[in-house]
Amino acid sequence: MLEIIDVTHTYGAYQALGGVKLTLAEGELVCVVGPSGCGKSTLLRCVAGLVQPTGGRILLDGVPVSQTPDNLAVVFQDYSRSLFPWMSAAANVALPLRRKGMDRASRRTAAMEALEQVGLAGAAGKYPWEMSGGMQQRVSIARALAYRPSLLLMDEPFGSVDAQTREDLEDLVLRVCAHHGMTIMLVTHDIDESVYLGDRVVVLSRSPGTVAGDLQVSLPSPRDQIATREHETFVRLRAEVGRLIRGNQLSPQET
Amino acid sequence: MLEIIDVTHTYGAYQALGGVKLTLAEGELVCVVGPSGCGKSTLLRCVAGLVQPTGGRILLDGVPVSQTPDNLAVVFQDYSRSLFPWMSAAANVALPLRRKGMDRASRRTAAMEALEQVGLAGAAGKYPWEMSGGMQQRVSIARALAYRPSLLLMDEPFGSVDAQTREDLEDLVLRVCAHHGMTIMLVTHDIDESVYLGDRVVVLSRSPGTVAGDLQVSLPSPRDQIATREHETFVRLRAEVGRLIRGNQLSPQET
Amino acid sequence: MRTRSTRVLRGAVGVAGLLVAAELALRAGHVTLLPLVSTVLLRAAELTVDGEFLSAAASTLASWAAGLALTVAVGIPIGLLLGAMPKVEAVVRPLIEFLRPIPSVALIPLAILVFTEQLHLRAAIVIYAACWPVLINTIYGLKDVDPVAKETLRSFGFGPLAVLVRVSLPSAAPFIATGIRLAASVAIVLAVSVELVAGGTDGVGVYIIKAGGGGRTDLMIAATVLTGLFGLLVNVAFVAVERKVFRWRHAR
Amino acid sequence: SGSDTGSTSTNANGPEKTTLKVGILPIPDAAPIQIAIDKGFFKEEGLSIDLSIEEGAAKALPKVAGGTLDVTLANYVSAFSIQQAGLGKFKIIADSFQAAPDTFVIMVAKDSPIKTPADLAGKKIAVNTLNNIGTLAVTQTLKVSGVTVNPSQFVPMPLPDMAAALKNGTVDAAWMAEPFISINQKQGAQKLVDSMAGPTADFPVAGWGVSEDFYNKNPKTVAAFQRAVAKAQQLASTDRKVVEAALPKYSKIDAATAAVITLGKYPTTLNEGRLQRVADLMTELGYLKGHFDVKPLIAAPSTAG
Amino acid sequence: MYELWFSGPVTHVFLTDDALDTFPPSLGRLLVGWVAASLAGIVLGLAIGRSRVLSDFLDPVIDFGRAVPPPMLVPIFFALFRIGTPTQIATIVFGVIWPVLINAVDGAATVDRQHLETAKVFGLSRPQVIGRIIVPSAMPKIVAGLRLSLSLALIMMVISELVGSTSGIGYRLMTAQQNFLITDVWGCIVLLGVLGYLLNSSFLLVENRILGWHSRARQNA
Ligand SMILES: Nc1ncnc2c1ncn2[C@@H]1O[C@H](COP(=O)(O)OP(=O)(O)OP(=O)(O)O)[C@@H](O)[C@H]1O
Ligand SMILES: Nc1ncnc2c1ncn2[C@@H]1O[C@H](COP(=O)(O)OP(=O)(O)OP(=O)(O)O)[C@@H](O)[C@H]1O
Ligand SMILES: [Mg+2]
Ligand SMILES: [Mg+2]
Repeated sequence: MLEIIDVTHTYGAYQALGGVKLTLAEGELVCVVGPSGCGKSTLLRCVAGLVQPTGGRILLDGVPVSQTPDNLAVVFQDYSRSLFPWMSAAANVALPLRRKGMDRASRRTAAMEALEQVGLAGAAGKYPWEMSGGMQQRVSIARALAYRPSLLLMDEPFGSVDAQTREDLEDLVLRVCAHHGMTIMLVTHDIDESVYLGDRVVVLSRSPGTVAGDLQVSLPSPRDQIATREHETFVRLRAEVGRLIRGNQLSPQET
Repeated sequence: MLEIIDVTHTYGAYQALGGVKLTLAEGELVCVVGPSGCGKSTLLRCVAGLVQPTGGRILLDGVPVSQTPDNLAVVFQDYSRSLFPWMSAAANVALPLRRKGMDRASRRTAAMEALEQVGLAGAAGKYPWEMSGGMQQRVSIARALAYRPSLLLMDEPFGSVDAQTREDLEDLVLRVCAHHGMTIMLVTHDIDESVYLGDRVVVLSRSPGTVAGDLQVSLPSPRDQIATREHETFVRLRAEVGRLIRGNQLSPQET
Repeated sequence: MRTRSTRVLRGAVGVAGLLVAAELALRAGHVTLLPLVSTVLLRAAELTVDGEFLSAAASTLASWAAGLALTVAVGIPIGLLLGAMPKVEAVVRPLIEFLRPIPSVALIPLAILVFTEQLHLRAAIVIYAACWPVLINTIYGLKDVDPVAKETLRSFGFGPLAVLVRVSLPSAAPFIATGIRLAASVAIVLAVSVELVAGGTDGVGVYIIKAGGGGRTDLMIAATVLTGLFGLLVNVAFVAVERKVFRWRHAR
Repeated sequence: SGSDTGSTSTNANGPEKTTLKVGILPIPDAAPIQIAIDKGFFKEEGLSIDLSIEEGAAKALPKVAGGTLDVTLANYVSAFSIQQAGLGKFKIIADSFQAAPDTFVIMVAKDSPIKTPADLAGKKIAVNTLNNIGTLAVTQTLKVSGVTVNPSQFVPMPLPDMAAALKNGTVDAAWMAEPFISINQKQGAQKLVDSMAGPTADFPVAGWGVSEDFYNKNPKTVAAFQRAVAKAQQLASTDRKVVEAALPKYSKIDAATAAVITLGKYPTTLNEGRLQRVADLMTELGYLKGHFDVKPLIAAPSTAG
Repeated sequence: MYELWFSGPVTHVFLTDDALDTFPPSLGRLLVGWVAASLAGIVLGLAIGRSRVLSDFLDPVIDFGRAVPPPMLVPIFFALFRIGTPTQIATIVFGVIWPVLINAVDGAATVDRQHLETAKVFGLSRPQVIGRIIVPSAMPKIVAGLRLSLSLALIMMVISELVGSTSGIGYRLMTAQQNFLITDVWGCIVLLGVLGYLLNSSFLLVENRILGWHSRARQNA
């Protein structure tokens, strides 16, 4: 569904991406991990059509991405700046739904439902600046989920929530993904999380980022917070990813 | 050194803190964990004198905190907004050092040193908006560390960096803390991290936040990323903290 | 990216388009009483080498520069003060709002009685009119500063003054600059208007009075056009400086 | 006040103040001062003159009172009004300009239905200033034609704008002075009636004013100024060419226009009786409250030569 | 001044006939001119602020127009429209549009990039981006411009009434000046101050409604 072919990006003279090659199949959830500043956000922004790659091509369903593709949602890393301070949480979530031609009432219902899913049923009327960091982040997740995109890009979406909420949100994303057949590209710093969530884990190398490893996660679905994490494959993959990030070296399997 | 006595805070009609009681000894590193939106950031802001508690008292070295105390540094949860976009990373780090009466050259040296410690030696001349999320977060950590405060408040300081960098930063904080005898209050969502770093872990209950648990971490110093995390006490405490957050119930030990 | 030359070219096309449209409208005979655009432009070109006009322009320039400099020197500190202290602002707001809508034109006859020095009179009137954009934009600019940025510096133990100077001022600076840019044009307008109303030994406004006395509408409009052109140049200069200084703002 | 700034002569017989700031209007009324400068009459008296272009007597006289100007050209109607309003005490030290036939005219558009002054009843008439010489002359002129003008018929606007106002029908008639009469005539506007005829014939228009304070402190300067101006008045009243040559130097009336415009008279003496006539008409039409004696304002040259 | 305006009968809320004749037409023109200028300024400003091409083409024209003294344009408007209400409104519009326009350009040009990217990603339509992102973002600045221009409108109202008018506050001010009625001149000035104060106070009420989120978001601590 999504083909990223030798994509490079340079900011002025600084090369952030050094030729990334990556393919996502329809309905796949791919986790992207890599050291800080290696170009993960840049890659996501390229896919979202927010910046033009300086080299390479990105194809979505075979068509080159030149503008922002249709039916896309993004959870930005800088979530607090991506919420609109003049709108309540519910309004922030409901806004993109206008694009779907939904009427006022159903927009409202969908927004409330999404907020409830992220545990913010009571905060629908709050403004972003009346919310804690974790709450803001959850609003921006709710906004993306309520939109039901076919391609969902998430940049460190659970960085500001507590462990319990994080697990709940992880499972929520897995559920929604499976149920609506979304394709998801999720950037995370948590190795456990990447293995737990992903159908595949892609490791980017130090800047300029290239694909240093691409691991298939063959864990049984549906995943379970306790059982999956105790699974032998999980433990092995986790170590593998860790080694890839640390050493930037390829695992024996792939050489 | 720091006494938080029955502190409450209400935003308008909404009660965020419901009477927090907490004492920090000189040189202690206390980690605060708790569910999203429970009032951790609010508590930190009260201690920093940025908001006035609506009830209770905060004493620093026996003196009530009415304004921002001297010799304090804060790493804000919303790090990207706390960096000044019109200044380079080095200038951002160097700015607070003016308060210390340092001259230009030594401010510069100190800033460069701190940036190097957080792995940003090469990015000193970059502006915040030219940096990735994790890099911005590290700049704000460098700024706080370079300041050498006697009380350091950190709100989710490692949320946006990769696992490897995170460990490095954790150890950096431990080293600096030990070396300069800082008192640190650190909010985190990572239970492992709270146990790894803290001399004590304080668990706040769901909003309005109160202290639901206060665990002494009797792990040997200096901590070590591998050995400590394998330590039996570590495993026990981690489970304990997890249980406290999840259930908000007190552990058998404390009842 | 677009280059400076395309910008200049497009700007020139915009101005030329306006002028051509005006010329055609005039030639079509809808407004026979105004001199043709081409006539005015010719006169304007002549004025740029006319010694009398140039000395008039120099005099106007002096009162403009003096007025604007004082406006900035007075307006920004007061704006900072009021913006930083909402309580003080609430107290003096009625006074400001009372003074603001009083036309300087109405004050000129009274100012004539107070100022005997021509430059003082002109600068005073310029300041009176031009300080409001600086003041209001400074106050609004300060209100727009990110509280997290302010708290950051406060948490490091900086006092209100340091926060004002190191965070609020730089962060509001772009908006204040816009206010100054507005004020610069207001100052031009007023520097000429005060001459028009109060007369004097020289100045563009005085030149226009003379042209009016002789029924030379073409010269009046030509002088006006040159005034506008000066405003254009001033603005280009301001924008260029703003672009350089506030690069962080557009890149963000 | 600041009237004694500027260079002061040490010569006991010379003028107290040698550099004078003089307010003028860029209209034919002020021609003699330019002549006096050009011919060196001021220099002969030890005076040097700084000309300041004024927008009107109403602004110039307060400047004289305040000391920004030493002397100004002022129309008598303004001068008397200001004096009575108590905004300053003035002395008229020389006469300058007096109406002649066709120097102040009520004009109408080319194809205007208005053919006689009587047609102006209830019509809108443009004047450059309200409650001044224009309204005074128009009111008096129409009174002769049996029309009583209501003050609200007057529409104030600058002289250069009147052509447009006539053309697009904003006003029905306009009271104009030279050079606008000539200019508008060229564009097709018509003279309806001379406003300075009959009761207003030879109407005194403008003279030179100083503040009483200045007058008292600088008698020799005033006398020197009077002598210089008198010589110029003499020339102006006898030789039109001199005036034509002077006009383009202080105004934007070009030589071609200067050659064709109708000029008023440049009186050589300051006559109390003539000025009293202005005051009396002002009183009659309600511009002044009660009788106004011009005598205290008059400061004619001590020796008539 | 008191006698001039406020000694009228109780039934007219103490305003004299004179005042009743003078105020409504003046204020009517002021409001029409201000609203027209504000709308034009906001629309044009947003367009220019968001479109480089448009800003390239129009910036010089605008900067030129800004520096032209409005009194000098009265004769031109006058030749174009006819003296009276149209010319006066044109003068007011021309005089007060600049602060709104410039601030709107500034506000629209500096919308937080992250906001725009969010809107883009969710595929908001052009009108939605303008109406729901750009306008609210630029609103604090636009409002500062509106506030500046409101008092300017009062000033331009006076200026527009100085030429070719036979009624209005500006006309009263001018006749008072030309008749050397100094107390009346002061009366007019005080009246303008009071009117300006009242207009501004009403404006602040509206501003509080529109920008409530902004001041509360910016207060925080
Ligand atoms: N400015 C404000 N106005 C109103 N309510 C606020 C404001 N700031 C915070 N709150 C509320 O206070 C509560 C505590 O917020 P706080 O930011 O302290 O939470 P937190 O523990 O830091 O959460 P997180 O882990 O998500 O950052 C939240 O429910 C939030 O909605
Ligand atoms: N606007 C910009 N201008 C210049 N350089 C930039 C800009 N944005 C990012 N960079 C640089 O590009 C590199 C990659 O940035 P990016 O934000 O993609 O990293 P990241 O992988 O998302 O890191 P993190 O995990 O810390 O968020 C960084 O080194 C950063 O300094
Ligand atoms: Mg990133
Ligand atoms: Mg928080």
